[in-house]
Amino acid sequence: MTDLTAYRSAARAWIEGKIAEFGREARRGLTPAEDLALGRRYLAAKYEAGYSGISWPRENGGQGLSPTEKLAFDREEILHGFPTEYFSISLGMPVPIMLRYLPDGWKQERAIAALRGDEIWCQLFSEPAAGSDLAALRTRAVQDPDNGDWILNGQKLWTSWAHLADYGVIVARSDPNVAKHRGLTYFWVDMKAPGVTVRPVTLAAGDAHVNEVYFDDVRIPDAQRLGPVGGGFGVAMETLIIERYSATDPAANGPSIARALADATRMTRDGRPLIEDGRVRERIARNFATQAALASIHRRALLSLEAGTQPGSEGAIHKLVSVRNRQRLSEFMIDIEGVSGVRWNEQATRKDDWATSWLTAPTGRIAGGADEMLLNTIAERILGLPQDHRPDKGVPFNEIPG
Amino acid sequence: MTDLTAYRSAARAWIEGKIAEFGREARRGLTPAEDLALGRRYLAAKYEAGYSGISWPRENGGQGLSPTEKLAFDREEILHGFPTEYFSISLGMPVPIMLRYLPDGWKQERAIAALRGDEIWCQLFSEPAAGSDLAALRTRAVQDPDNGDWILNGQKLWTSWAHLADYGVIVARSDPNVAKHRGLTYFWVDMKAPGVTVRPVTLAAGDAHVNEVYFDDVRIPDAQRLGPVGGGFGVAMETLIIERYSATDPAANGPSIARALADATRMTRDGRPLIEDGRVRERIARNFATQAALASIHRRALLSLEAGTQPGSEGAIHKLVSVRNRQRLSEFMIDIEGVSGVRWNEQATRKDDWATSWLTAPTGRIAGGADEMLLNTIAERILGLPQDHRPDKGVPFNEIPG
Amino acid sequence: MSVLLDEAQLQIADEAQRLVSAHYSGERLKGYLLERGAFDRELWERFGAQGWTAICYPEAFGGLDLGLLELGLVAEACGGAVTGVAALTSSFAMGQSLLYFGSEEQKADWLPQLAAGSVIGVVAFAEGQDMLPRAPRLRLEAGRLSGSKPAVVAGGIADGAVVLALGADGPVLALVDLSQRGVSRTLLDTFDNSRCTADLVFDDVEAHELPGSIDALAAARAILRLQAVIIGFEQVGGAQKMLTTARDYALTRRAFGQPIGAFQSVKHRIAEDYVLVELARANAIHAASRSGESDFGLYAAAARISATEAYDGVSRDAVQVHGGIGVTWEADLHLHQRRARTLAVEAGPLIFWEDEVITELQGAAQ
Amino acid sequence: MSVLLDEAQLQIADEAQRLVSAHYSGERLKGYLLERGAFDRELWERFGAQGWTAICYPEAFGGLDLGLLELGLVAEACGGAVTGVAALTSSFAMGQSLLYFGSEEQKADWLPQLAAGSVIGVVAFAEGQDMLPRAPRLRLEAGRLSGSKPAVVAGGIADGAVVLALGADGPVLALVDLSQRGVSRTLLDTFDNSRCTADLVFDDVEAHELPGSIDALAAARAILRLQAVIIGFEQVGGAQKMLTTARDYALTRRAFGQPIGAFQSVKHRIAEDYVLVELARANAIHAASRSGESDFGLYAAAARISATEAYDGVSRDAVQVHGGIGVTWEADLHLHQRRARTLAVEAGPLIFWEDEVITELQGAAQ
Repeated sequence: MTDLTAYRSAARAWIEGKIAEFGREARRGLTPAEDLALGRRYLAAKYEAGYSGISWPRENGGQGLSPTEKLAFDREEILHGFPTEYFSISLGMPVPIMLRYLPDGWKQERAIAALRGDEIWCQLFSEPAAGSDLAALRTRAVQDPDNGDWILNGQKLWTSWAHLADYGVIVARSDPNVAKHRGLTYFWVDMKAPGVTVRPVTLAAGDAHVNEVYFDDVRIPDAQRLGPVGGGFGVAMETLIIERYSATDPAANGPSIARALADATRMTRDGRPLIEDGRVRERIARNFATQAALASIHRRALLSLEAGTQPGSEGAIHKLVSVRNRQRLSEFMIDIEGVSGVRWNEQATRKDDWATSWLTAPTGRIAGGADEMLLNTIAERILGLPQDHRPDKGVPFNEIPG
Repeated sequence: MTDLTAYRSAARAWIEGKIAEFGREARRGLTPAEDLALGRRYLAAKYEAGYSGISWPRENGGQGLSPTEKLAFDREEILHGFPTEYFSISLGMPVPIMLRYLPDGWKQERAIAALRGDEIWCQLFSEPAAGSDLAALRTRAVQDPDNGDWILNGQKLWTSWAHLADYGVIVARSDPNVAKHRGLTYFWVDMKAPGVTVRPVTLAAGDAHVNEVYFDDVRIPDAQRLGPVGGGFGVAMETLIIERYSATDPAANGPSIARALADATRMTRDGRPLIEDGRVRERIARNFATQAALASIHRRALLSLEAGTQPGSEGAIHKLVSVRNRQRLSEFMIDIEGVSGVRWNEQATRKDDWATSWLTAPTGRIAGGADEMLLNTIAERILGLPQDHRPDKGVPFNEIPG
Repeated sequence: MSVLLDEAQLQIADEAQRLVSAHYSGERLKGYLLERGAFDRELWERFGAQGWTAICYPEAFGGLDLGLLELGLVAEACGGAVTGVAALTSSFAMGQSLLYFGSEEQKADWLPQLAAGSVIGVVAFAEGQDMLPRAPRLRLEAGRLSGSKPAVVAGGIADGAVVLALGADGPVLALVDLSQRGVSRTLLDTFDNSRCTADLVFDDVEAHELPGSIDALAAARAILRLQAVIIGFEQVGGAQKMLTTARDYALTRRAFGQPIGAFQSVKHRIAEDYVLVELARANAIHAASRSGESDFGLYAAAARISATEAYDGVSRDAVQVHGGIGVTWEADLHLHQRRARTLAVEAGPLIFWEDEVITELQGAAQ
Repeated sequence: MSVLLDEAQLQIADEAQRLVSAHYSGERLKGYLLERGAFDRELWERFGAQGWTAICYPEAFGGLDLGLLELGLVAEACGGAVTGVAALTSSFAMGQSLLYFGSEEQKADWLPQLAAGSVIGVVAFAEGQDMLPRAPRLRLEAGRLSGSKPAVVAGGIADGAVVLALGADGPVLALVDLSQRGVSRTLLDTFDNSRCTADLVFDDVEAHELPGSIDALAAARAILRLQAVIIGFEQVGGAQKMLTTARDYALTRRAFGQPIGAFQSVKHRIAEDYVLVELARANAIHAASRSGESDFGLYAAAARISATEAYDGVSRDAVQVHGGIGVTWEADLHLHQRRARTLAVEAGPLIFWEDEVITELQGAAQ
């Protein structure tokens, strides 16, 4: 523990030294390109300081420490709004999975470039007809019998930062004649290769960091395959659980309880602060209680990690509860503001602003595991309740009615 | 409309004349036997006055009027807490269904006896393993090849007022070799017949008006069959929708909004009436809004009936919403009373008392259509959403795993 | 519902649905979202041509002399199509203020134009979090108005306003011509810019009390109730549309080998939404039928509560049922999400109307 | 949770679960429901023999000198088995009052007996809807107590009490021996008679101020927080038991050819309940770990809110999952339903603890 405490202090000191250059205030008003460039500079600085890839092996450019140190760093870093979002998926899943499957040499070059922010990887899983039901994906990978190359055709959707990405990992259907989750194969692809087209998808609040990605006869050598032919579903599942645990915000990246309290204290009705109204008190108090519980659950998970135990359902609980609560509290805070509650500043972040938080919350309840899927996860994996009826189970993919 | 108004005024005048003898106050402190006797006297008086079987044909002892007049009467009658509960199922479903299927003569005698409160019919549908899934029932009806008699064996459950009943209608499995809903047959039975045993089931709040009913080799002639052999499921469904529309209480027989308002005005915290607390205001106001809507929906249904249209989903909406809200509001009213909220008077009715209302509300959310079944009804019948997956569909009953 | 619609009413509803749907385009509305101060003027002109702006005025002023229910049915159609026309309800509120509390001259000056739809009106009562401030900061002194009103719906495009201000002897309702010098408007960036919401600032501007509004707070409350019922219908229309959209999507979108509507998490959510819509519709129609009665305030408040619960709830759920596609700019669901929240606050938030219910119930209990 | 349980704590939890389960019988508890004034004295005596009544006292008074968490784990086991023992938390509250605020003599007189479980104690602060009345109607004048306290849990069986009364200079905490003449108790009919809840009436009875409780309201609040955390654990235990019961039933009960747990309406309901229990457990343990810290009041209140939401919610849902069988007297679910509501109000309803959270947050923000 003393070591960890020392590590945390040193990390905090370093991080605090970077706030002026990279923090929330420094980013205000930047263009997207400027902000990305700032992010790349921050990652380079972080790499130089030895805070990148904290829990990765040293041979892959990491620091060879444990997830505990990584989390200690992340929990400090998350407070300041540094421009890390462009790299979080890249370093969280695609790069670690390719490090597991690819031969030495080239992969380490890529890993270091990714850690320094010079390169970005994306993850090409979801499709228009395959969201929660990932194994229903339709992108085809057909092998050329002459040279073993694979030809990719199809469309991916919701690919975060694909427009900035240099590489991606992708899962595609290599055999439509077997049950849906058995006919998939996993590859990495060069996002600049001929036949790859990236189109941004604008979301409801006007933000555009997710994309459609089209593959038109994109040819890749068999050496870009990760795992066995037909084993893609397993590698995809492995990818999704690589980052089993990361720093969390009980407010789900929405405004804090302290902010709600301050706003309700400032606003008045008939001369009295709104915080005196029982309805307001109830929402704030109950949200505080829930957030306190999520924070405690998170701390327990960290202690479990330190004690060498794998965390369990904490991630599912956190996402389910925190985002839903953020949505409802944000809606309520807009409501009590009254007629001016409709104001909206497109530059504001969901952390700063109730309207932005509310408008973007639906995405949070869907992306990365919809509420319904999280409930299924809890019900099935933890409570042992039966799986849903799935009529397509065991049916060859090409016999499932569209 | 003038006719109906006149009818309503006459009914109201008659009803108000009966309050002293039969109303809520008159019943207070009576033993169960005394209360039942009072109920029988009330029904006799009602019959004499021409207010029984208002919408039944005259040849069956009724008044030959429309459902509109019946509802007009019921809406006045429901206000005063008359002892009618013993007869409501009897006259609502079993007697009307037997009137449809049995030959003239005996059935009219029974109908008049039931209308006068001299006889009571019960409805033997649910079983331990057949609640929401009625067609899963296991009570056997085996036909004697010699004389066509049927021998009943099995157990029914949740049979209201079976301990008071003279007759009952029952659905039983006559053929276990076909799909579950095709192997059922419908009969009427004499509840005093040898082999019929009635045992009261006490509910959570201590009340005991429902029963288990055991059938041990109960022999009944084929003449007691209603509908074709194997057609019992259809007759059961027909029974359940006979009383498509009846008088309703938006408070679901719990305490009224006026009562909540009065209680919250009387109680104080730190010297201020609880009604000044926003949390209390929210609950009362939103419950008022919901109850007002249910009342409006009910009035529309009545107008539709008058206009000759069949009502639609109103019953499902009413039951789903009103009981659930009653449960939550009662829980809340107990809560805000603070430490004395735990008081409970076993004599109080759910209409009088928040604790009794709360303690009995779970029954309301299950009996006569559980919340989940009501949601299915709305989703499937009104919105056209798919039926749930039912693995036993079309499977012979005796091949369905227990 | 307490009333069954008659033939004429059904016809109004049908026509409104038809015209508004024909005119609907998500792309068009998204344009209004992106541009402050723009609204669907073409549709607004059609409203005038159809006579819908004239529904609730006496014939003497060019009105059709129909009731809240008829206007509500039009508003319901508008709600279903998230039209870019905030003026229907804002003009109505100004017109009713004049009709009930204005002088004959004020009526003659404004009502025919409001009824024709040739001018746009607004009411501006709220300040801060107070829907009906007892001591407005906006001042009326010797016929001159000074101060401001925040976030006035249609304030960016209106020709006239009825405002709640503090006069010499307490609150007053005053009529003000917005084309005067000294009136300035700041269009706000809102999450539904098609409402043309603006802060109005008055710098020593001519304004005239409404002589019938002796108790100005009571008068403003009466107008707000009328407006809330019409907006309640608009909310019901939006909620119904989101319900239908979610239902249709649940029938066609497949996952794990079946329509997602076969999963009870989706199926029961939509069924609950159906219930919300039916409750809200029942209360809206009942409230409309109680106009002029002593319990109108109570039922207007109830209608408003149910309508807000329905539109917020159903649009929230509809997005969730749609999954990823539901949160894209391209899909039109966020238009309803935005509109639901906009309508929820612009005619007074839930806590305001809850308090109204309690006050009315307390009054009735005495 | 903020702390992982250590070996000794896990052992206490295991033992408590074992002893309490071995002792559990729904029939037995139903007897207490039907009879006012009866409680599970045999189990209570075992608590004493096991040393559980001694957990939170210093060794000098025969205590084990352990913390809130250890007592909480025992209370959690009690909650799971809906034991007929209200004295665990009521005696604890009286004992802590004396420990923190009593004179040496008061401690010496009562703490060894409370720690041994040979006497039963209660606290009586609430009046009407006020958990901590600023001006109690119960009066202490010249060492004599007059007035009453309503609905005191374990009041029907207690030997001593610490009460909140109005003294000459404001509220005071006072110790009173309930075996005196002039103390009368009226056992109440409640929906959970095993709590032995009674109105206490004092007719000129000897009582002594707790000298350490200069600010009696603050002192009473501190005690109530400690008690609320322990009752919070009891609620968590009950909620966990209802969750497990519902899960088990959903796996075995079949309808429409499959276990009802395969229907998402049931499956997701139980998953939501699991979340409620996990949140409540995390907050209970965290609160216990903050005892003595400046933010204890905040986390005690949060723990209490989550615990009440969990136990009420899960027991409500568990009955619904069981269907008809769940609402019978014979099934034990209504025991939890009753206990959930009883625990919810006896240590202060949600609105009280919500207000506590706000007050503490406001204090922390300054």
